[in-house]
Amino acid sequence: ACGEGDEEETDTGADGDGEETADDNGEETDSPGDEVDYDEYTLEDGKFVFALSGEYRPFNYVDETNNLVGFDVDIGMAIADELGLEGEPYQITWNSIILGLNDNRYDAIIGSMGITEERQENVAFSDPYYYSGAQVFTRSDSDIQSLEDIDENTEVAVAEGTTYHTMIQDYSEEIVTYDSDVVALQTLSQGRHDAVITDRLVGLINIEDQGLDIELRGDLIDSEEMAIALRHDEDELMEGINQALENIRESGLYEEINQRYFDEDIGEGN
Amino acid sequence: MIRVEKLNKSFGDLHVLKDVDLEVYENEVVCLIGASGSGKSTLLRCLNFLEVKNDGKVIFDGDTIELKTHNINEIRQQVGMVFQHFNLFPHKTVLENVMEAPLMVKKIPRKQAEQEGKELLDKVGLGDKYHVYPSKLSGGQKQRVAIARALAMRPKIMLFDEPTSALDPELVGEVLETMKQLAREGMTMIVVTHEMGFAREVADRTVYMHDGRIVETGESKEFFANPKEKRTQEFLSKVL
Amino acid sequence: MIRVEKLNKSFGDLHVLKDVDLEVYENEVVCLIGASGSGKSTLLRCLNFLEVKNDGKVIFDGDTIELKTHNINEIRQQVGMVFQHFNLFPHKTVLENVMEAPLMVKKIPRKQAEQEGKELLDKVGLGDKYHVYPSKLSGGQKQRVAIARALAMRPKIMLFDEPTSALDPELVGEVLETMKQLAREGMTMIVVTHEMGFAREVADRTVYMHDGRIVETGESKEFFANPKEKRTQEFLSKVL
Amino acid sequence: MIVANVFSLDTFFSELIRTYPFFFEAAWMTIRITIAAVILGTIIGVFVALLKLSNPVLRVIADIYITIIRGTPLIVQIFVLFYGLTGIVQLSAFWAASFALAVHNSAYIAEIFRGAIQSIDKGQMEAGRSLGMTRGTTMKRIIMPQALRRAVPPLGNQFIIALKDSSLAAFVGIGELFRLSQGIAAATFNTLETYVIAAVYYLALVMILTWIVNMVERRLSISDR
Amino acid sequence: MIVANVFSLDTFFSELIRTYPFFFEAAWMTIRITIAAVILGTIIGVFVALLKLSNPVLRVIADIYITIIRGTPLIVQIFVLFYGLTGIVQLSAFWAASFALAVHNSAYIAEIFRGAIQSIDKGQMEAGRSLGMTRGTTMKRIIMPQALRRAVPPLGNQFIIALKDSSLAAFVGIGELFRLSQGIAAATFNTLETYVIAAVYYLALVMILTWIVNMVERRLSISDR
Ligand SMILES: Nc1ncnc2c1ncn2[C@@H]1O[C@H](COP(=O)(O)OP(=O)(O)OP(=O)(O)O)[C@@H](O)[C@H]1O
Ligand SMILES: Nc1ncnc2c1ncn2[C@@H]1O[C@H](COP(=O)(O)OP(=O)(O)OP(=O)(O)O)[C@@H](O)[C@H]1O
Ligand SMILES: [Mg+2]
Ligand SMILES: [Mg+2]
Repeated sequence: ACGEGDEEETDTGADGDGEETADDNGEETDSPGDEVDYDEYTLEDGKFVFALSGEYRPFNYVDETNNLVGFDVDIGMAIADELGLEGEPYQITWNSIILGLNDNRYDAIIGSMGITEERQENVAFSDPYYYSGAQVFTRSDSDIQSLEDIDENTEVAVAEGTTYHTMIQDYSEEIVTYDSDVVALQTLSQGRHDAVITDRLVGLINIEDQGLDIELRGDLIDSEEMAIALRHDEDELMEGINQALENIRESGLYEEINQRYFDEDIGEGN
Repeated sequence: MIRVEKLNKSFGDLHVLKDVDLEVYENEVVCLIGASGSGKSTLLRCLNFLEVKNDGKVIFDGDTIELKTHNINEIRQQVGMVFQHFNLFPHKTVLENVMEAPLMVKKIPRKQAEQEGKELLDKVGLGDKYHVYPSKLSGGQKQRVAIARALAMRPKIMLFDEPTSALDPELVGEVLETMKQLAREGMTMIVVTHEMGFAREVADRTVYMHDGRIVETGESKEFFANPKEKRTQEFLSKVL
Repeated sequence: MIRVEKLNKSFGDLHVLKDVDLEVYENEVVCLIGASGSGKSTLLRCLNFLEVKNDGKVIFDGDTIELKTHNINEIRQQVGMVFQHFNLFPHKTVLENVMEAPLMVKKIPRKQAEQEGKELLDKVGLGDKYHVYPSKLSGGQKQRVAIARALAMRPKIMLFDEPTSALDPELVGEVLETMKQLAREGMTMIVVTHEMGFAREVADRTVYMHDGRIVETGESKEFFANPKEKRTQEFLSKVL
Repeated sequence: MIVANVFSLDTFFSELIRTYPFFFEAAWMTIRITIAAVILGTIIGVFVALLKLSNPVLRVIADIYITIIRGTPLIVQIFVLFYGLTGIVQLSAFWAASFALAVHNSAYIAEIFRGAIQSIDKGQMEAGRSLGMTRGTTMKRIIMPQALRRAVPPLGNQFIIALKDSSLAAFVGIGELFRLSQGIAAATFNTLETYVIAAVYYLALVMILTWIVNMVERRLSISDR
Repeated sequence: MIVANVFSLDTFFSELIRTYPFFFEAAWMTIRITIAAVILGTIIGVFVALLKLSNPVLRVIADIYITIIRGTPLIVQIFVLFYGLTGIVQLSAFWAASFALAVHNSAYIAEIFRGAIQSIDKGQMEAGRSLGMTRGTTMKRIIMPQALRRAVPPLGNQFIIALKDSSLAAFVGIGELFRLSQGIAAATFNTLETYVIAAVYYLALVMILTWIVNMVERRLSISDR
C-alpha cells in the first residue's frame, strides 16, 4: 500500500496538477477502505469527465454565464471529489450520449439517465442517485386531463431518445421530437403541439422559472430511478462511484445539493 | 407629321445630338446616313422615346410630346420601330410575335389579331411560317417578321435602324424589297441605312448626319448627284 | 542528325501523317511549308514526342527512339521547341522562364543557371528584361524569350512551329532576325513557317507538305525558283 | 455488449430491410418539406429579384436581405424564424420549418432570377416598349418567360441543395430522414449503420432529383429555338 | 406569463453587451474549426482533384467520392464521420468535427481545383514537357501555381460556406457560436434575441472573411501579369 502511495504522489506530481490533488489523495488515504487510485480508471489524467445534455434544467443546464450547472453537475463534482479527481462536465446531445460513452469520450454519464433494460444492454448503471417520474404537461386551456386523454392524433412533443419518447409511442402517432425537454416545454407554451411528456420536476421548475403558460396534468405516469452510467466492465470505477454516492449522502452533502434545487427530497424512492 | 426642334441629347459628358432640326411629312420616306457614332440611332430612338431627350421638342401631328403630359405608350403605338438585330421574341412563334402587341396593348379580340397577323405575314412573304419559331428563320426572314410585327400596331410612321446591316449580303435584297413595297403604299418612313442604293432610289429625301448634327438635307437624287457640303462629299466618296 | 522513316500518325479516323520520310543533317536549316491542316505541326510534334506516332521510326543521332526503351525526357532535352503561341510561363519572370528547365531538369546550380540565362537573354536582345513578367512583353519579345528558354537546355536541334504567325506584322522581323542568327551559328533547325522569304533566304532545304505527305523537297533557292511538282507550283503561286 | 462503432455490413443490410417502412415515411416528409420550401422560396425569391431590379431604395432593401441571408448559417435562420415567427403568427412545425428553409433559399433564388433576367438581351425590352407595351407587360410577357427558362439549370441545382438542407428541419422537430435516423440510432445503437442508411436515402433522392432536373433541362432545350 | 417571442431591442442590446466575452470565445472556436476544416479540406481536395485528373480507375473512385459527398447532407456526414471514425481512430471532438467538415469541403474544393487545372492552357504542359521536364515536375512547377491563383475566388467563396457550415459542429458538442447561443437561449429564455445575436456574429465573421478574400484576390490580380 505504501509503495502505491508513493507512486500516486509521483504520478500526480508529474501531471502538474498541483498540490490540491495531492492533498485530496492524502485525505482519502485517511478515510477508511479507500486506497484505490481511481486515476487509473479514467480516461484523462487526474480527471473525472461526466456527460450530460446541458438541456435538462434544473438537473443540468448552461447558466447565463455559459457555465454548466445543475443538480447533476453538483452531484458529479461531489463524486469526483470523493474519487480524488477533478470533475469536469461534458456537454453532448442526449441522443448521442450513450454512443459517446462507448466511444470513450468521457468516463460516465451523470445526466438524469433513468435505468431501463435496453440501456442496461449498453451501459452499466450505478445505484440510483435520485428518483423521479414522467408526467403530462399541457397548456392551461387544454382539454387533456391525463395520459388517458392522449390518443393517436394528439401531437406530443418529447426530447429525442428519452424514455418519454419510447413510452409515448404507445399512445400517439403524432410525435414531435426536440433535442431538449426544455425546448419541448417552451414550444408547447408558445402554442405548438398539444402536450409534452417529461420529468415532473423538470416541468415544474421550468414552468416556474420561465413563467410558461402550461400546467401539469394527471398523476405521475411512472417512477424512474436515475443513475450514473458507465461502460460495462468498469467495475472498479463503479464500485468507487457507489461508495462515493454513499459517502456524500452520509456526509449531508447530498441533502445540501438537493436543497439548492428542490424543496422536496428527491433522494429516496417510494 | 413628325418634327423635332433643337433636339439635344447627351450620354453623361458625351454630347451626341446637337440642336437637331428635322421634319418628316406624311407619306414621305427619309433616309438618314452618316458615319458610325454620328448619332443616327440616337435620333431615331429619341423619336420613339427609347431615349429621353435632354432638350428641344418632339412634335407629333402638331402635338408637342412630353413625358409628363403624354402617355408614351400611346405615342409609341403610332410609331413602329425595326431594329438592326430584329429583337424578335424567341419564345413565341412568328404569328405570336406579330399578335402580341395588338392583343396586349390594343386588346383586340384574339380571332381578329390572328387574322390580321396572318395577313401581314402573307404581305411580307412569310405566309408559310406562321407557327415557326424565330430561331428557325434566316436573318432576312426574321427582319421581315419584325416589320410585320411593327405594322401590326398600324403605326402612322415607321422607323428603321439599319434594318439590313446584320444580314448576310444575299439576304439584304428581300428586306429592302419589303421596305420599298411599304414606301409605295405610302407609309411614312425614316430609315437609317448604309445602303446608299436604297436611299437614292427609294427615299424622297436623304439626311446626312455628322458628329451629332444634321449637315445636309436634300431631295435624294439631287443629294447623291450634287452634295453641297464638303463633309457630305467626303463621306459619299468613301461609301459609294 | 534526325531522321524519320515511314512515319504514320492518325487522330482517330483522321490519317494525318502518311508514310513521311525526312532526314535533317547537322547544321542544316529545313523549312516546312504547306497548307493549313497538311500535318506540319503534327510532324514537328512527333519529332518531339508531344504526339505519339502510330507507326514508323524516329531516329535521333543513329538511335531509333522508342517510348519503351528510351527516356523521352532526355531526348526532349536535346530537342528545343518554339511554339506559335510562345507558351511562356506567365507566373515566372523572363529570367525564371529561361532558368526553370536547367534548374529542374539538368539540376544546374542556381548561380550558373542564372548566368547562362542572362547570357541567352542578352543574345536575343532582352538584356534589359530579366525581371519582367511575360505579360509586360510584346509578342516579338515573348517569342524571343521562348527561343532563349529552349536554347537554355543546349539542344542539338531546334523545332519552330510557326514562330511568327501570332505576331503583329511589325514584330515579325525581330524574331526572324534572332532565328537567322541562330542559323548562322550553325544550329540545326526545322521551321514550320508561312514566311516564304525566310525559307528562301535562310533555309538550306525547303519541304512542301500536302495532305499528310511530303510532296517535294529541294534546296531552297532551287525549290522556290523551279518547283517540280504541280501541287507545289499551285501552292507557291497562291502564297507568293 | 459494447457498442462497436466499426461498420457492420450485416447490420447495415438487416437494418436497411427492417427500417424501410419508417425511412420511406420519413423520406416522404423530406420530399414534402423540400417541395414546400422550394415553392415558397421561389415565390419570395422572384419577389426579391424584382425588388432588386426596381428603384434604388427597394434595391438596397433587397441587397440587405440577400446579404443577411447569405451571411448567416441556415441553422441559425431556422432557429430565429422558428422562435421568432411564433410571436407573430401561429404556424405548425411543418410550415414553420418549411418557411425557414424557404426564406433561406429565397436569397439564392433571387440571385438566380436576377442573373437570368439581366442576361436577357436589352433589345427585348426595347422591342416590347417600342410596340407600346408597358414596362410591366413587357416584363411579364416577354422578359420573364425567357428568364425563367434560363433560370432552370441553376434553380435545379438550388433545389438539390434545398433537399439536402431540409435535414436541418430535424432540429425543430420535423420527423424527416435525419431525425428518424437519429431516433433509430439512439434506439438500436447501430449508429454508424443507421446514419449510412440515411445517407443512402438522401443520395437516392438527390440522384432522382438530379435526373428530373436534367430531364427538364433537356425538354426545355429541345423545345427551345 | 406567456413567453413573448416578439423581438425586444432592449434585451437584444443588453444581452449583446453582457454576453460578448462568451461569444468572442465561441467565435474563436468557430474560426479555429473553420480554419482546421479548410486546411484539411484543401489538402484532401487537391488530392482528390489530382486523382480525377489521373488514370481512369482512380478517376472513377474520385467521382464516386465526389458524388457521395455532394449527394448527402453535411449533418449526416458529420454524424457518420463523428461516430464512424471512432471505431478506427480516437479523435478529440474538435478534430473529429473538423475532419468531418473537411471531408465535406474536400469534394467541393476538388471540383474547384479540377476546374482551375483544366482551365490552364494545354500549351503550358507542352512547353514544360518539351523542355524535358517530367509530367510531375511540370504539374508542380508550372500548372499548379497558375491553377492555384485561378482557384482563389471560388476557394474564397467555399471558405465562406465552410465558416457558416461550422455551425453544425454544435451538434457534436463543439462550443462554437451556435452551440453557445443555444445554451444562452435556454438559460436566459431570450431565445429570439440570442439567436439574432449569433446571427450578427456570423454575419460579422462572414463579412470579415469576404473582405479578406477580396483583398487576396486584388493582391493576386495586381501582382498578376
Ligand atoms: N446608351 C448609351 N450610353 C452612352 N453612350 C451611348 C449610348 N448610346 C449611344 N451612345 C454613344 O452615342 C454616340 C452616338 O451613337 P449612335 O448609336 O446614335 O450612333 P450611330 O450613328 O447610330 O452609329 P452606328 O452607325 O455605329 O450605329 C456614340 O458615340 C455612342 O457610343
Ligand atoms: N489533337 C488532335 N486531335 C485530333 N485531330 C487533330 C489533332 N491535332 C491536329 N489534328 C488534325 O490533324 C490535321 C493536321 O493538323 P496540323 O496541326 O498538323 O496541321 P498544320 O499543317 O500544322 O496546319 P496549320 O498550318 O493550320 O497549323 C488537321 O486536320 C487537324 O485538325
Ligand atoms: Mg446606330
Ligand atoms: Mg500547325
